[in-house]
Amino acid sequence: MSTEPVRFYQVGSFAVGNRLLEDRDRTVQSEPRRSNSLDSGHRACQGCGEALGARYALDAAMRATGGRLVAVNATGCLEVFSTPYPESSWRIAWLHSLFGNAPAVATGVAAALRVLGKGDTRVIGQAGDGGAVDIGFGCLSGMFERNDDVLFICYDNEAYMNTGVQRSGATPPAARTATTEAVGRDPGNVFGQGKDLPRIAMAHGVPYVATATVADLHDLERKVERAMEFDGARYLHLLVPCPLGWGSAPSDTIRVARLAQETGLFPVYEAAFGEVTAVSPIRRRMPVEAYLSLQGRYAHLFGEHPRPDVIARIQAMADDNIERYGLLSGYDYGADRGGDEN
Amino acid sequence: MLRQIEGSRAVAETVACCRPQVICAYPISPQTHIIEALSAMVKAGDLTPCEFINVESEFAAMSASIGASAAGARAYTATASQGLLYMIEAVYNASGLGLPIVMTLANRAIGAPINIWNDHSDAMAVRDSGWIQLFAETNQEAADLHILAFRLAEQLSLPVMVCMDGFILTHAVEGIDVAEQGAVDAFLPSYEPRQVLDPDEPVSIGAMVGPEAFEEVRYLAHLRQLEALDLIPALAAEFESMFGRPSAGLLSSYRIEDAETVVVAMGSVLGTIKDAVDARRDEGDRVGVLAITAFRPFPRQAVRDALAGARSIVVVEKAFSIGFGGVLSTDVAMATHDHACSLRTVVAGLGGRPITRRSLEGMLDTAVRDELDTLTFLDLDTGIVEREQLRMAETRRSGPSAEHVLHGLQSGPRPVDRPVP
Amino acid sequence: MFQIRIHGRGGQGVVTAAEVLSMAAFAQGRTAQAFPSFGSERMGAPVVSFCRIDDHPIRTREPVMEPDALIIQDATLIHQVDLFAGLRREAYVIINTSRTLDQLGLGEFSGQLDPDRLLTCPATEFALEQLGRPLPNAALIAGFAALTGEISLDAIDTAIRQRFGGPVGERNVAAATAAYRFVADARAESAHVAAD
Amino acid sequence: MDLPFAITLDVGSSHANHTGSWRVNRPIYVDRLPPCNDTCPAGENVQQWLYQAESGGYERAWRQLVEDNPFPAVMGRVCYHPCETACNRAQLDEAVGINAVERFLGDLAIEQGWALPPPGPESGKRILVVGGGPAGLSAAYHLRRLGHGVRLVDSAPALGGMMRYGIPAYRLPRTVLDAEVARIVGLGVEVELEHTVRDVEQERAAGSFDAVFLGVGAQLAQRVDIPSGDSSRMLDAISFLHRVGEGDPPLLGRRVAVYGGGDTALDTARTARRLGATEAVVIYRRNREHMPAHEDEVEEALAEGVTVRWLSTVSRLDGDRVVLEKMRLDDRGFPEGTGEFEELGADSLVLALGQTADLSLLDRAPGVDVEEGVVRVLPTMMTDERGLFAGGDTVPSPRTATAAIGHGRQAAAGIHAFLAGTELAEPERGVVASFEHLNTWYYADAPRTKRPELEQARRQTTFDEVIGGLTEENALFEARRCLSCGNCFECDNCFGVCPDNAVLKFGLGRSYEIDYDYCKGCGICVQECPCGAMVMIPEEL
Repeated sequence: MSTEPVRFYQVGSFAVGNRLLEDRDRTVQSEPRRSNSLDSGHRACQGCGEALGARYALDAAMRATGGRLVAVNATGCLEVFSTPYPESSWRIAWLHSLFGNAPAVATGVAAALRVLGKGDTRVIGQAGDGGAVDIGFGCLSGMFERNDDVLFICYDNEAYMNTGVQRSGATPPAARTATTEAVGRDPGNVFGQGKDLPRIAMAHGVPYVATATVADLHDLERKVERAMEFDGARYLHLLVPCPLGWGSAPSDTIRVARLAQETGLFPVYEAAFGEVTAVSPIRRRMPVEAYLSLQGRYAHLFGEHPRPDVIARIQAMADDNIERYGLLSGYDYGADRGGDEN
Repeated sequence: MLRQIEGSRAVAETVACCRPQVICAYPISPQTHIIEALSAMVKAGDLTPCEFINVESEFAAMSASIGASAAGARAYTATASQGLLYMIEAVYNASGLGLPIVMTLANRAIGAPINIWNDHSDAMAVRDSGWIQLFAETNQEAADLHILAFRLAEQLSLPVMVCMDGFILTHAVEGIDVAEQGAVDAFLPSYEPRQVLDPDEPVSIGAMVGPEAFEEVRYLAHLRQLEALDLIPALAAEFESMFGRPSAGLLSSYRIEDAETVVVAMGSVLGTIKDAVDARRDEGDRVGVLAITAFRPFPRQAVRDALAGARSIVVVEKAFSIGFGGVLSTDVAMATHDHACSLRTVVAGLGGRPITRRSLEGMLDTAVRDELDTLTFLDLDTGIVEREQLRMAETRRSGPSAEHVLHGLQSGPRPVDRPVP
Repeated sequence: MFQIRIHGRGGQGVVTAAEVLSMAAFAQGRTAQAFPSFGSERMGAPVVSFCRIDDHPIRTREPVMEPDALIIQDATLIHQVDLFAGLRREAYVIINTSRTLDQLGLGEFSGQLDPDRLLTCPATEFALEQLGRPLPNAALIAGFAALTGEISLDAIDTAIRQRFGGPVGERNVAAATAAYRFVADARAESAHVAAD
Repeated sequence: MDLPFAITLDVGSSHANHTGSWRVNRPIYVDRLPPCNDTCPAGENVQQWLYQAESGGYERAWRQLVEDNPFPAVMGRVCYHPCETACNRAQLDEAVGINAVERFLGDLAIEQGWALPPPGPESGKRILVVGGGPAGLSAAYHLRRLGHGVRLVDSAPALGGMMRYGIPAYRLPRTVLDAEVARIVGLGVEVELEHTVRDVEQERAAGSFDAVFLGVGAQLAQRVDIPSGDSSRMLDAISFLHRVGEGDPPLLGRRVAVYGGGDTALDTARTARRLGATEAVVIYRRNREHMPAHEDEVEEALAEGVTVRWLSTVSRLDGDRVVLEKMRLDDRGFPEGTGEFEELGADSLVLALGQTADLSLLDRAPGVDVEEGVVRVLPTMMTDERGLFAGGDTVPSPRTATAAIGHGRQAAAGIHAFLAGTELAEPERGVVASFEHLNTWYYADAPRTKRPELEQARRQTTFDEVIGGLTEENALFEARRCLSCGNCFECDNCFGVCPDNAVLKFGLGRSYEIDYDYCKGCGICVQECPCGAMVMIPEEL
């Protein structure tokens, strides 16, 4: 056999599993005995990207830590649909305190584990975009600044979904939410606002920052594993489409996430100590219409009074990202397997 | 061994003897001396194993304490005033989750107008948070109560707040007997969490509870706190036998037997009150004092019994509920509702206003003569108040009262205990 | 009970002075209580601190309204702050200055007090000599001890050593001793004058 | 732990909550017909043998292949691979090089000496197979596997038919052909060469055969009447190639003109070049887009210096000059004369105008329905006469070796059913998996591996093989480019992408099941299935 059969393995090289790969090169999700950190029976909507992203990330972290994992959760959809009394969908040690304090709680957990000599147990903090970008921002910044030994994951669905889709600091321009309705002269959310939290995290100089989507599992798992190789504060910004809030078909959750990346609207990259070290190139570039038109929250850009001007501005944003991060640089097939390139 | 040291120092050393494993704090006057001392001990390696986390806010301080406690560590923090209000959401959360965190509250007023001096408004603001609240009369009590607080908290799996008057106690240097490590170790076993975040035995802590169970959850928390009414006296007795000096319990009384008029109060003002009471006693007035240590849970029965003989009750409070009156008074009234006695509220010492023995004696004199108003504000400068009321009546845009009050002070008599701003 | 009020400016060690004074009393087997005029002291702002000394437990927490002794660390405060409020005729007053009462404009005011109990003491000079820094409090409380006889010089030295320790402590002790001598001599002299 | 009431919960307790009740549509697994399988004239299960090859199981792949076609090495060279034309991958980057992988497997089998599956238990029946071309040999192979005795007769001195006498050696080396033919004969086929069957009825009776298969091919060249002074300068492509095949090439001279537009015309021209002709000109009456020859052949011929006179017909041969009439196409694409003429110098003119079958052997079998020179057959390949079957160029067909092989296989099945007195069930075709069924993002981009080609100079002068084979690594690469259209290849996507962990995985080869207790019917699994092997169907509510 050739020395690099996997490099040549075309079918399914981006799929979850791959019958010809060594176990160690397969995704955690292809493993029948994966931890299912977030298990069946949860009350997330059909096609929930956050439920999917949480299991992806936590299962990968469970493998990376050999199961020595504790998770802290901010208030939000993930918390509400996973632990309504009397049922919990978690299979890992899990703590929910408040909406805005998950990073600080995680800090406390990490400190306690160190003092108690349980340093081998790692801590993950998780929140939605509201809990990370907005109300939890102060605590998160403090956690970064102190370089506390926590991997903090923001499941970004770009609005306050738990309370009924109100605008957050991560809501993109022109998007319709319950507090940025598709009415008036400039329907939807305004341009030029919102926070680029990954860049802000990088500005703290923390050891590791990465963005990812639920559409590229290999990339996501590799980043979680990578994050677990560092001590100190780490940040993973994970795009998780919300069928309810985005007005997309439940079956399109991954498709929409993929388009967010392939249009350039959501740049996927990783950074160490404040510097971008790698980007995940766009494999098949798509115009932003392909992404926007799948989502009811952008319907007002297409309907009977279409807004090509607004779409053009959004396309310009995508083009800027592509330019800024060099998202059209060629794809390295050697990276298909993930992990070993680092 | 008795030493002449600052109250904050004594508290810090005592807390250190309790071997906290995680300390999270954010600086705010007048709590700073306590956490400065503790951070120094941790940094010097005198307090180990322990992590001192310099958090970015009080909200984070309590939140990190929650995380630490849930992960099985003994957690401590300290704050005051605005700081307590800033962490209030987490304060409720800590008790809701049943985490035995101990917090020192260096009592201080709440703005606006911003005021760094002592009163009890901050403690009252979290009265219903589900925390056990203990008020110290002296620095000796303040220090000793922390030992009892950790034991109490961990036995009940409830958070405990030790309240000590800001500056008046925290910054006062006096003779204090700081407990020995050995004795504290003997009194306070290592922390056995009721529930803990453990990968080997995973649980989901902090579920969402709906109408079908929330009331029960709250009622159970109430029962749990009421257990403290039996536990505190027991622990106090154990403390006395072990440390050879009394510890504050639920409450204590002074010259109360045969007293017709009883002054009820909490915290450091009790000392001055006792002096005033002695003076009145010398004049033949039958007055006494009831000192409340446990404000939450409120020792309703004990208060009722202690006041059984009183004809007139005067509650001296360093806080009040705007639009109504006394806060502690309400609880005392509930406890004594079936007594044939009068109850009056004296609001005193707001925002650090000195409570002088002279004023207290005058107040007692009126009380004994049954001429005290139901709600009295001690040493209120009525002149300023009337001037300000007039001014506001004249002009719609009257501006902030506080500045005018200060302005009035320049021209009016100047209390010497305050440096000119 | 003997009550002392100390006036000075932030940064001059007003609070420390009260503390050391209380420690000295404690060292002498008495009960004492020291506390500052609680506030956000800033450099240069007028500051007040208090000290009570007694042979019984001290319960009161009120500020010292009618001091038995007044320690003024900074003479420039005299015309700024109502230093002498609540002062009784028989109270002690010691002022840190190298100037005379008249030069301070206290000439006629001094008439209201017992001349044997009113004294100026160049504590800052002693401090500069011994410490090289204008920190008069150790010297001044030693002067106070000499003036009032409430506390022994030994007790003061012990407290100073406790509070500061090391060479700094020793230099403060030296300054204190110098001031103590100065006051003691001054009193002996005035006693002598009185005798004539 | 003594857990506080309600605030703290046991892990995994949500299993009590069967969210499957939310579902209005349910995902199910399906199999679709891959376009390669759908279009293979030889009826190969292409996707299946590629699947075997992907894991390096070349012998398994080869065995899968010869289930249907005993000529992998030959087909891997001469098949015009409609499978690749249909391949969905062509819409992604380039079609999978199925033909190249087939040849790789075929050559490897010869090299390794892998044996065909042994004959089945002897049935005692005997079948006469007339014609040793691809159809006959394929029929013989499948009949032997079914346990029937086979007598194979051919008028030529060697087996192979058009594979030997029509296809030039530079496209199909004789060693390869011999090897694969020998393997079939090795299954116990009685062979009689240089025996021409004149009367099939008589032969069948004489040998008391239970059935007959006719695969005599189309050996007769179509003639047109071209006026010429000296007819010795004119010959037909079939006999020309036949003689080359026998190693006795006729002399054509320096300048050779070839008349016709099919593959044979191009083979002739290319062969002429190899025989030393400096000019080989193909004369064709229409234009390139109407040329029946396969594109690859045209490409290669032009690359070898063969030239084409488009829109021209030969009106007469005049000494060493061929007189051409220029043509034009009418709106239906048919050529019509322009009345303009031109001349072309040529030492010889080869006519490649198509072939017909010599069916004289059927003269005394009147039941057989012959139309336009071919025999009409049923789907079972049986003629109107019971027990008489036919295939290959003898029946209506694309006239390719691959189609002939398919006929042989089909006929063997038909004969088997006939002998058993049963009806041959028409195999049902599934829904073809189209490109729209696929989610191609999951397939890494990878352009096809070109087979190495001999450099021009050598090619023109020798009969060495033009197209080289794949290296093992490239073959593996090609195999792995297969998208597995319409059939699960166990990529675990459905198992991985379910937000509710409602897909159960049982391990390699044991596939998956939906756990309908928890499946909320979101449909992500269907949307993200790379190969279109899942669909959503409504729940009965």
